[in-house]
Amino acid sequence: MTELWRIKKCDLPAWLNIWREEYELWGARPEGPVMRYGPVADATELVLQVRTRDSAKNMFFPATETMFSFRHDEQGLELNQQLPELKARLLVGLPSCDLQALLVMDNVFGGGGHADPYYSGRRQYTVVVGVACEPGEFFFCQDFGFGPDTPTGADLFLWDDGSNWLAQAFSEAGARLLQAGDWEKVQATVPNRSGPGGWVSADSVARLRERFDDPRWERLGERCLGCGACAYVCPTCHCFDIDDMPHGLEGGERYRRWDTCAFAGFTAAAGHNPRPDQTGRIRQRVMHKLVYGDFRSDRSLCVGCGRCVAACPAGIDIRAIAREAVREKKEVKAGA
Amino acid sequence: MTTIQDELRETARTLLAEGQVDCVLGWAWEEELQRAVPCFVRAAEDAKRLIWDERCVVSLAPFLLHMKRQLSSVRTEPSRTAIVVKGCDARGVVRILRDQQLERDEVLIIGVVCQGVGDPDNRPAKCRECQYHVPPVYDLLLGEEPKETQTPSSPLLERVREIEGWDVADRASYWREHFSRCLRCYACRQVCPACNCVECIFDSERTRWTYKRTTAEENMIFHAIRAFHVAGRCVECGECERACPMGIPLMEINKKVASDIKELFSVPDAGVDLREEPPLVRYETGDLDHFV
Amino acid sequence: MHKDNPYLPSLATIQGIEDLTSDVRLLRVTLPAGFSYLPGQCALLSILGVGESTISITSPPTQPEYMEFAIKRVGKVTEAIHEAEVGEQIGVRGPMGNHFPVEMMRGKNLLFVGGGIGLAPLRSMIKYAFDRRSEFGHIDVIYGARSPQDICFFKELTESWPQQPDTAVYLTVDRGDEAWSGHTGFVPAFLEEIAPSPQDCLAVTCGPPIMIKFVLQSLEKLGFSRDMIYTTLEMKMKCGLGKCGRCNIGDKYVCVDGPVFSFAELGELPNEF
Amino acid sequence: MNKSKRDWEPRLVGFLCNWCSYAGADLAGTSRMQYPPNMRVIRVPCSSRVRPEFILRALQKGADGVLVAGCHPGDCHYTTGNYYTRRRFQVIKRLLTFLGVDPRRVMASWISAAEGGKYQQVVTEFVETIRELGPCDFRPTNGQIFVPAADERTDLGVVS
Repeated sequence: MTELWRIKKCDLPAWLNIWREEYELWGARPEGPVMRYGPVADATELVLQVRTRDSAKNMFFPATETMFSFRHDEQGLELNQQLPELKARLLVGLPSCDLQALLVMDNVFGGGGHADPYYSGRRQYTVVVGVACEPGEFFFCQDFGFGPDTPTGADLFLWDDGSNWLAQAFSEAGARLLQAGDWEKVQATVPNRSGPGGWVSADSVARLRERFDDPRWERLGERCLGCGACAYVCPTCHCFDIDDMPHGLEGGERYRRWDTCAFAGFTAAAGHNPRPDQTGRIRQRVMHKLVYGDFRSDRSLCVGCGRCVAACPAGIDIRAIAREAVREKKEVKAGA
Repeated sequence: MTTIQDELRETARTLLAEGQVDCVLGWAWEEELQRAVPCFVRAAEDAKRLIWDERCVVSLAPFLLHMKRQLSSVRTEPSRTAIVVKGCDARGVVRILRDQQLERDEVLIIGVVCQGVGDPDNRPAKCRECQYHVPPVYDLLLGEEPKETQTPSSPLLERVREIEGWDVADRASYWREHFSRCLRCYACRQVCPACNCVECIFDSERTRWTYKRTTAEENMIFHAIRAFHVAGRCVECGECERACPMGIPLMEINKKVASDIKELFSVPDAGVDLREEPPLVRYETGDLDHFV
Repeated sequence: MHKDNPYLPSLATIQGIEDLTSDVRLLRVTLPAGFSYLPGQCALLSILGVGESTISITSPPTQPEYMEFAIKRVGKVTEAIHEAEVGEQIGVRGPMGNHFPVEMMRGKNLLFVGGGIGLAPLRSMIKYAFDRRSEFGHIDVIYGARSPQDICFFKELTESWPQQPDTAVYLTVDRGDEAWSGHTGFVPAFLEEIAPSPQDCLAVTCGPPIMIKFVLQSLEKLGFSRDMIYTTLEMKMKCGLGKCGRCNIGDKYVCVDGPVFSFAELGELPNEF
Repeated sequence: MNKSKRDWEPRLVGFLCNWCSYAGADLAGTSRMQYPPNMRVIRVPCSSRVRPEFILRALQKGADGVLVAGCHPGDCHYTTGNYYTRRRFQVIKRLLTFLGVDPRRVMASWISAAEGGKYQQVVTEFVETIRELGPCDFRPTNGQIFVPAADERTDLGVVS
């Protein structure tokens, strides 16, 4: 039994709105025909327990951001950092997979001895409220050791209890949020449903690693058209490119933008491309997600949210690739 | 009764068994995905995996080009691939052949007569205005040619006319809103049979007037340029819109351009004739001139 | 490296420019404050408005005044670097990655096998060893270029380096001309001809990927063990911090775990470099 | 950025074909014809050299209007270049209009080397049209993107 706060579902928006003075409210809401995370003016606009089309990474690691501007003049070259505005933000409604993904991204951008000031600047002032999700199609979170009720990574987590939310704070910032409401404290068991899974296992990961030269990669390579839909909806894909945009002859900006190993030019350097075909590129993505992981934390770079499965125009299913790896190698016609 | 699917499996089996083709590109049903996905059949006994019914939404034309390009990176001897096409997909294959990305004898086109794909109660826009239930180009045709059907109305074209009727500022904000979602994943480009450039201008390191930034303006430039680059060549298969993870109504733009071109230059639909000359790579001395 | 923002380049002023070949240019720049490095490390050079490119440092760290880069004109950034003039400022980030196993090399004989522009990272180590000559054993430098005109650091290779004590320099070109009286042939074959002793010797090689591949085979044939052969990988990098993902091969990031790898380490990696 | 209309001056870009329209502009100058100085001229080998990217980039970089000018049909130095321009321009103009760019901001004209007067007239009228329309708002609005001050917005890309 744990001490939890019971919040009536109908009271939630009013309570979140109390914090609007202090925080910019973020959460899932419709953007045109799709659900995405973004800022809302009023908590009633938030949609909870919904699968967004892409992840919340855009909030900390925007698809494009200026890193610094530069200017040449008689005195020489002048660089001006364009650090993000430090705004307190309250991000409401992350499901467990997106929370796990946030922990991965914290390691990627914060770790390795060099903190990324752009990511960290935004992340540092964000308070995250997680919400237990209703697992839908393509989810496979259980394969990564958590389920729809796992609160890890949240400052505050809400479990669904019919007409109420059961809340528990996991940080000071989360506890502070709760104080604004006159909530009832209850002794209750924290729900712990297990999520969908059964695709990725230690065994399949090991087999994938062994089978780097398996001809089945070629079968995938001919199907993967080389777009970035999977990577761009992925909550942990963090590859980026850096480029300059001149403004006139005297100045300009250096910006970064998302990039992905699925693109043909990702590793192409003058005259040499270590991954010259799509076979190598789709393999790199699958391997990086499922096998290599993040070297800073040994965390898996896949959290089983299933967004890439839903987004792939070619119907490539990373779950099936993992499952297929443990099947016995099928005889494939040589060279075909 | 033999269905088109039975015929298709038998045809594929024979083609492979007799060595007429190296591969049959068709659809297979992926149970866990609940989706029909591209399937490359290389052995006669695997022909039974092929399906044909209204779940076969995906156009296989871009996969044909992609697969051939992949193959050419590892081997040089010519190969012949059979591809299963609906009417709309056949136009994509024509596009690729007409743009000289593949040789005609590298491809064997198995046309299937199609009455529309997807949810019967909610067909994609392209099906609702389809005039090509029978593929305009094929080597083998499976299914009965339907009796004379009337020209359907085009909800997409009606939508284009509606947008044209708006204020310029309303149109600007409508598209700004849509383009601001674009992540530049290039799914639209990769699934497009007309976007068959070996190197896209947006991937070129050297072009300093295209950028991959995702601001609404840069995205607008990207989509405008893409629409223009496929102008007169777009086969209106709708794959770009289907592939877009952000739900941008790209076909509204393509339809606009296609209908303008028809009106301005009185040309037939793109991708219905292997000898077509795309309208923007030719001219007539008597073309309209009043705009200058 | 900028204290709070590792993406922000330091500024360095170009002090000198020398054309090494028709498409390779040596750039001498001021050493930004706090920039200290070891042989084999690289830096990200920026021409602001054009972009950034990873270039290995070719000067030895024993040179406290300046840093040198040998830059081959291959893409838009290197082209812009070639257009830069003395007195101009360029952006420098780094040093990035690991370095040659200097500690391990001390007291040993050294064999350097370079091809084309691949001599650049080796030169940093070679000159470092010359500056601390007593700490290292015999030094062999085997270098090949496509043609006599493509030999980088021709003067050093033919004049100053052979003057160093206990040092031998061997040159070869793929294709000679009338004036060329030296050896003609590919580097791996030349290496096997010279057959340096693997005894107490550490080999370092750098050059085009295809050359490295065959040099590794030749060295093994000569009896070098895999952990005594080092090479430095050229892989496209952007951030240099192990974040942008571009240089990931297997479990490694070339910009953090490399660019220097032993042949033994390379054997553990998928063949994608 | 939002200067009042009073102290705002239209900024136009003209892509002029080297053989006719550029010479026409030259003639207007050497004949001392008066016309507003608001047009920045970029010389192109042929009007068909003007990719739609150029028009869009010019608008994005701060141009309030774009003119594409070439030889009269039949007079192209390369025989047929302007016939292609004519087809393409109609399509691109309609497309841009559909995407929310005011059609009056993008225009094409045939100006021969002898038509200094026509150049004067076209530029004068175009400037007036744009003056009435006001500044083009097809510019970065994303707060995080660096926007140069109005007086620096002169880089319109180099065409070769």
